[in-house]
Amino acid sequence: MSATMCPGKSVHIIVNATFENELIRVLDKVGVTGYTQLDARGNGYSGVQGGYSEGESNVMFIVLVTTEVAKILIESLIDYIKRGYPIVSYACDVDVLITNKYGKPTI
Amino acid sequence: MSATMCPGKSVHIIVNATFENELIRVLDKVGVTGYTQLDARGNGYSGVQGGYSEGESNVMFIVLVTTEVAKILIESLIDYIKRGYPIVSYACDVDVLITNKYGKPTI
Amino acid sequence: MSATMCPGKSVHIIVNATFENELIRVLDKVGVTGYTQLDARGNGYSGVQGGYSEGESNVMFIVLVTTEVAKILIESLIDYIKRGYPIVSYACDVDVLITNKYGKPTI
Amino acid sequence: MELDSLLIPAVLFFALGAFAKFINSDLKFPEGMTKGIGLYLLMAIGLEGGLALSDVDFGLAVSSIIWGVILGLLLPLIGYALLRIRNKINSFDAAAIAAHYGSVSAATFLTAVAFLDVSGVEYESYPIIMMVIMEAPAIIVGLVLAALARKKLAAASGEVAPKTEWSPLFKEAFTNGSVIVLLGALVIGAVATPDAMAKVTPFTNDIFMGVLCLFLLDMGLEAAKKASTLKKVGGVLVAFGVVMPLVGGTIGVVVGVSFLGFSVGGAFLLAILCASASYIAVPPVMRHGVPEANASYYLTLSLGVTFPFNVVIGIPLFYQMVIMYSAL
Amino acid sequence: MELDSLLIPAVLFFALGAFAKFINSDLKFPEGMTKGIGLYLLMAIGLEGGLALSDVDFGLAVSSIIWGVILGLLLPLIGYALLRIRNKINSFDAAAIAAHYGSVSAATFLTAVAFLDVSGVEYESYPIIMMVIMEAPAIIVGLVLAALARKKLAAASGEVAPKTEWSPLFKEAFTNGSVIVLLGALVIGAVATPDAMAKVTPFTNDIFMGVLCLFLLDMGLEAAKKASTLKKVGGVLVAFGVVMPLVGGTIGVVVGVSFLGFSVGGAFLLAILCASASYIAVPPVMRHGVPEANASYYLTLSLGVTFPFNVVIGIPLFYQMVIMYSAL
Amino acid sequence: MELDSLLIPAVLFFALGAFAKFINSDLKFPEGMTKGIGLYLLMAIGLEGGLALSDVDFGLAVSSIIWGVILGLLLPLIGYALLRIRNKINSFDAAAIAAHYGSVSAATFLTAVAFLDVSGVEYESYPIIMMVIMEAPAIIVGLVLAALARKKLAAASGEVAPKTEWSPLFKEAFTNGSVIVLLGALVIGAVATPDAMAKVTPFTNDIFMGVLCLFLLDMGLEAAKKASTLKKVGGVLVAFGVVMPLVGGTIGVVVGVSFLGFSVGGAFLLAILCASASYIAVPPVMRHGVPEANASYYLTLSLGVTFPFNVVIGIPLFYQMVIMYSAL
Ligand SMILES: Nc1ncnc2c1ncn2[C@@H]1O[C@H](COP(=O)(O)O)[C@@H](O)[C@H]1O
Ligand SMILES: Nc1ncnc2c1ncn2[C@@H]1O[C@H](COP(=O)(O)O)[C@@H](O)[C@H]1O
Ligand SMILES: Nc1ncnc2c1ncn2[C@@H]1O[C@H](COP(=O)(O)O)[C@@H](O)[C@H]1O
Ligand code: NA
Ligand code: NA
Ligand code: NA
Repeated sequence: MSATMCPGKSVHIIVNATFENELIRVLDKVGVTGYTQLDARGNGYSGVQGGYSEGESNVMFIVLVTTEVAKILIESLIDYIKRGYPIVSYACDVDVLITNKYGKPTI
Repeated sequence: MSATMCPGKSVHIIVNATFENELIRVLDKVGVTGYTQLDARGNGYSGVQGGYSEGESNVMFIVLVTTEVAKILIESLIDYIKRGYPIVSYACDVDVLITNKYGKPTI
Repeated sequence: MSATMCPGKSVHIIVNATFENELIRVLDKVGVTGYTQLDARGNGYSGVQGGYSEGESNVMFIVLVTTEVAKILIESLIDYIKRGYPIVSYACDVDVLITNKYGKPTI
Repeated sequence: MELDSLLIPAVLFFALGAFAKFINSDLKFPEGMTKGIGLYLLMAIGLEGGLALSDVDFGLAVSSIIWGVILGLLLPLIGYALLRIRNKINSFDAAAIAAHYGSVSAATFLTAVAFLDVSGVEYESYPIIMMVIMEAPAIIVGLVLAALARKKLAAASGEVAPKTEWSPLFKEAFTNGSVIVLLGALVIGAVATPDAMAKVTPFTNDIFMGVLCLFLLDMGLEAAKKASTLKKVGGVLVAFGVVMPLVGGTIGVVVGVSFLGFSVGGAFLLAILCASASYIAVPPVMRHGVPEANASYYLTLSLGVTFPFNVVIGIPLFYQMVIMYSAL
Repeated sequence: MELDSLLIPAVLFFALGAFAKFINSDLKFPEGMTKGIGLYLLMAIGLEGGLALSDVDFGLAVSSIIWGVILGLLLPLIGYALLRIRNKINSFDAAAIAAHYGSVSAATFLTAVAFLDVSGVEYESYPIIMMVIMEAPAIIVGLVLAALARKKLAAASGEVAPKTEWSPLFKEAFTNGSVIVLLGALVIGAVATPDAMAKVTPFTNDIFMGVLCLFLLDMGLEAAKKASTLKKVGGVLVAFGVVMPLVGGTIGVVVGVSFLGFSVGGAFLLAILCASASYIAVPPVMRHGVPEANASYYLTLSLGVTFPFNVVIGIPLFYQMVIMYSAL
Repeated sequence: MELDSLLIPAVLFFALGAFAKFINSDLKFPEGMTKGIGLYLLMAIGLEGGLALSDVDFGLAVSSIIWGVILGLLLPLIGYALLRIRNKINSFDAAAIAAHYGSVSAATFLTAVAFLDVSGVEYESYPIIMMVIMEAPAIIVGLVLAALARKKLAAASGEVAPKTEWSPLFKEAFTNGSVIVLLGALVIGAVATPDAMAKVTPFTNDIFMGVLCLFLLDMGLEAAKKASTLKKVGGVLVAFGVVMPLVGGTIGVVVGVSFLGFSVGGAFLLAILCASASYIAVPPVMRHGVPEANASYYLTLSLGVTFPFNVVIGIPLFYQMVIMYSAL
């Protein structure tokens, strides 16, 4: 799009709410500039997550990153899954508005 | 992306919260492997859904599916709309992380 | 996809919850046909938005628009940022289901 | 008396909420809070009613239930007829709206109870039973009217009308959450031992009126929000939102005093039930059962017009009406 | 007595919730409401216990704490052994489930307290202290059992077992929110001046029973929802969900009466603690500590089987058991 | 006395919350719960104040209002001056922070009320009126200071300063939700009949102190969370968060005792108002009105530094100060 838009990836990560803090630590390690969190419910191989208690709720993280950082982030997620943790994740090509009031890179 | 990512679709479905269970039945019939639900508000031709009561709240479903299943799912949604129900839906190309702790297909 | 799907953009706008009404006014001015709102938390240059009070919560707007309207919308957002307000935004190519019970354009 | 009735805290908090919205205050209740308070109120009023059931006259209770069904069937038919006069409102909208007015609003009822409590007027517990009963028949009438409209429309266009799946819709009429909590609490209040109930009373009775105030504060906010969209709804419907409670309330007064022989308090509460329109239980059922209708119409009407009308005008009005009619 | 015990409002509201789910009602609590009520209940019971601590016998309090630790270690081992009989349940699931049954359910405990209150039976405050104590040891046993299983598995496949990071897991066992609120309120109840506590009592004591009813209404909904997924869990586990509370409760009766010399009320409460299974505090810890286990198993069992079993059958049963055993 | 004051349950629960965060407990309140409780507290304190208004001296009420305006204008100016010393803090941040300290914190005020209640000290209702009044002037001073800064900045860079749209900002200063609920409840408490108010008292008065404890538990959690990010804020600001309440509180003592002639209780409450900093009402207004300022600064300061400082040190300190100053 216009010059103020910059191509990147939005990486979406769905995880049980009990792992919220742990996932934030994973994101921090990768060094993303920010993330957005949405409280979610859902269904999958672990059964219905109906939102009754924290153990039965999901959180969906949306992380805007450059294509390079996306790769690193996804490697970290695969590591995380291999340690036995269940997450569902997908990535999408997006155009990120890089104009911001801080004059720092949004992604 | 890397070999553990597999191209698919994320189908987003926005529906009034009173139809939540009905939509889940639609998804079950199509046979999706899972879905994620987000509580939402919104505005459209049916007016403002401000979240005050269930009748004025929306739910947004995100369903990760293969391109084939996406087609079937969208046909079901069109059927559903034709029966008089208002939903808003859109689909997006995504790369899904297929590594998971269950060793079963994520999409 | 099929003939009932029409290419468009989903524009995502993340903003502090205290600006919710203001952003709705921005959207109204641009003349979008609708929008979806999700309550969100997050982290970025303004620090952690943990959801404790309205001043520390985010709202994520998802707006389905045609490519032309997307451009106008993003110009408005840039204006808005220039007036000093912090928002994060990104756009994504999507296929929108245009069949709806109102027989009016979804985007 | 009239002015005094507006000075009870519950009504004042309703006014405060409306005022806050009017001056565009950012006052907002956290999501779910009003729903939670609503559950509490239903539970409390149910238990209270159940406790009172022990002193109830069985014959009169049965008559009340029968009259509850009759009113629940009659009122939506009247409403539908009023709405269809001169064909201004389409059949689906009329059916859906009529169902709301045949049903009842617990919040209006509780405000009326608060009014009686503060005025020191006694009342029977039969109206609480009738409140439970009147929900379902009105919903069913609405669904049937919509099905007829669907048939007619299909006939007109030479098509076969889509078959309505009745059973899930009827099920909804009888199993919606409000009815279950109210009826369940009524039964529990009736069967639990008095000793056990005494332990529950501080929660369900003592703090009740204060909680109601908080509830009505948010109702004021929401009603004013809805009222601000009145012009989308149009003059005919707004007029209906005022006329229908007058019609319903008057019928309630007559039935309460003449047919059921209630005291002033009891007949007044019945009038309020007839005058009020549902805004919690019926909307979801109509969304499912009459998707052709415009949901913003019935929500705006019942919450934005009829609820404030009843709280501010209906309550003192019907109270006077019962007193005058009883004296005839 | 037995039937009467089911007629206390708290239990009736639990039944109402289950019934609502059973008939597929749309009754639903707003998100967060039950969690909020749960915090209130923990705070209230903690303060109550703290107040009672002033009259406590120091020696007996220490014995109670020691016995709390012993039971917290012993019960999950028994549970694990039962589950691993004939190798039907894998070690990880068994370890995670066992931890839940060694721990306690505050909701079950409070229903038992309501039962005693309504029946007018006195009880000591030691069981409240034991409730705080019993959480941690059971969690630790569960984590250790899972670590052993991991080692064995690795040995079998010739790999090196992944190292468990113990310290964050142990920390979770001691710092989970429920324990902090309960223990904190206990301490506050003990150290605050009686005058100050008197100001708090209307909130923590008077309205307590009513709030508990509202809480159990939602518990009924959730338990029934869980129970509806029982077939996924399988017969062996369902049987465990009934047998384990019987075993635990019986041990609790014996320890309460013979080893700690509690009154009928106190021994009964201890039996309930031993019979009950955690469904709030332990699940998140097991999610982290034993990710190999299937989370839906332990949630379904503790909330869908054992909680209703204890409320409906366990409470009257263990009460009778204590009376009979005391009379021996 | 001093130590005792920390042993009131409300303060102990605050400490418990801070402790829970300190040991990294997973204790968390459901979203919206604290906001809901906050609405209740404002409503309750407003009604209480309104009830007391009947015994109020009209002249003194007017003086209190005038002094409320004066303090609301004066304190943020002092705050701004302190912050701008040696130019360490930029003008926008200074303006936004100053507005918070000119305004008040209802939670601090209520903790102080709890302190008086438990100590059995009487107090007038004028400070409640002043609490309502002091919000708006401070906000306006903050906005004006920011506009001046904007002008200066534009002049320096040779540009034309962007025009501030005052009217929506001023509107926000007067219509924010907290003020509406507090003021509205005050009026309702004053106009409602005593009989009607008596029905509301169990909710607004009896359970008040217990609810406050629950509220402060979450405040403790949040304050500790904020305090954990102190280093981002820097030493100068942290120092301000301690010095400013000392300055404000001292001014409050003098005004309360000498200029308004309040009793010990009343002067103490005024001191607390002056010492406290808003963390609910002002932040959103400053977000809109001074977007140039860093929002995390003012939230961290008022909730993470000044609130705990006032609860732990300010309350006993200002109480002693009032006693000593009155005795002069
Ligand atoms: N196909 C899918 N589409 C969207 N979300 C999914 C899908 N599968 C799983 N999820 C989400 O990921 C969570 C965990 O998945 P699972 O580990 O398979 O239970 C679920 O609760 C859903 O919220
Ligand atoms: N253009 C749009 N962009 C994003 N969401 C939309 C749009 N139009 C409608 N929606 C969502 O779909 C819901 C139902 O739309 P409608 O049936 O048009 O009222 C709305 O409440 C919004 O949440
Ligand atoms: N890289 C990112 N990815 C996703 N969301 C972000 C990102 N950066 C910022 N955000 C969101 O935008 C909000 C405001 O960002 P900021 O103004 O940088 O604090 C944050 O609270 C996040 O919810
Ligand atoms: Na009616
Ligand atoms: Na146990
Ligand atoms: Na101040």
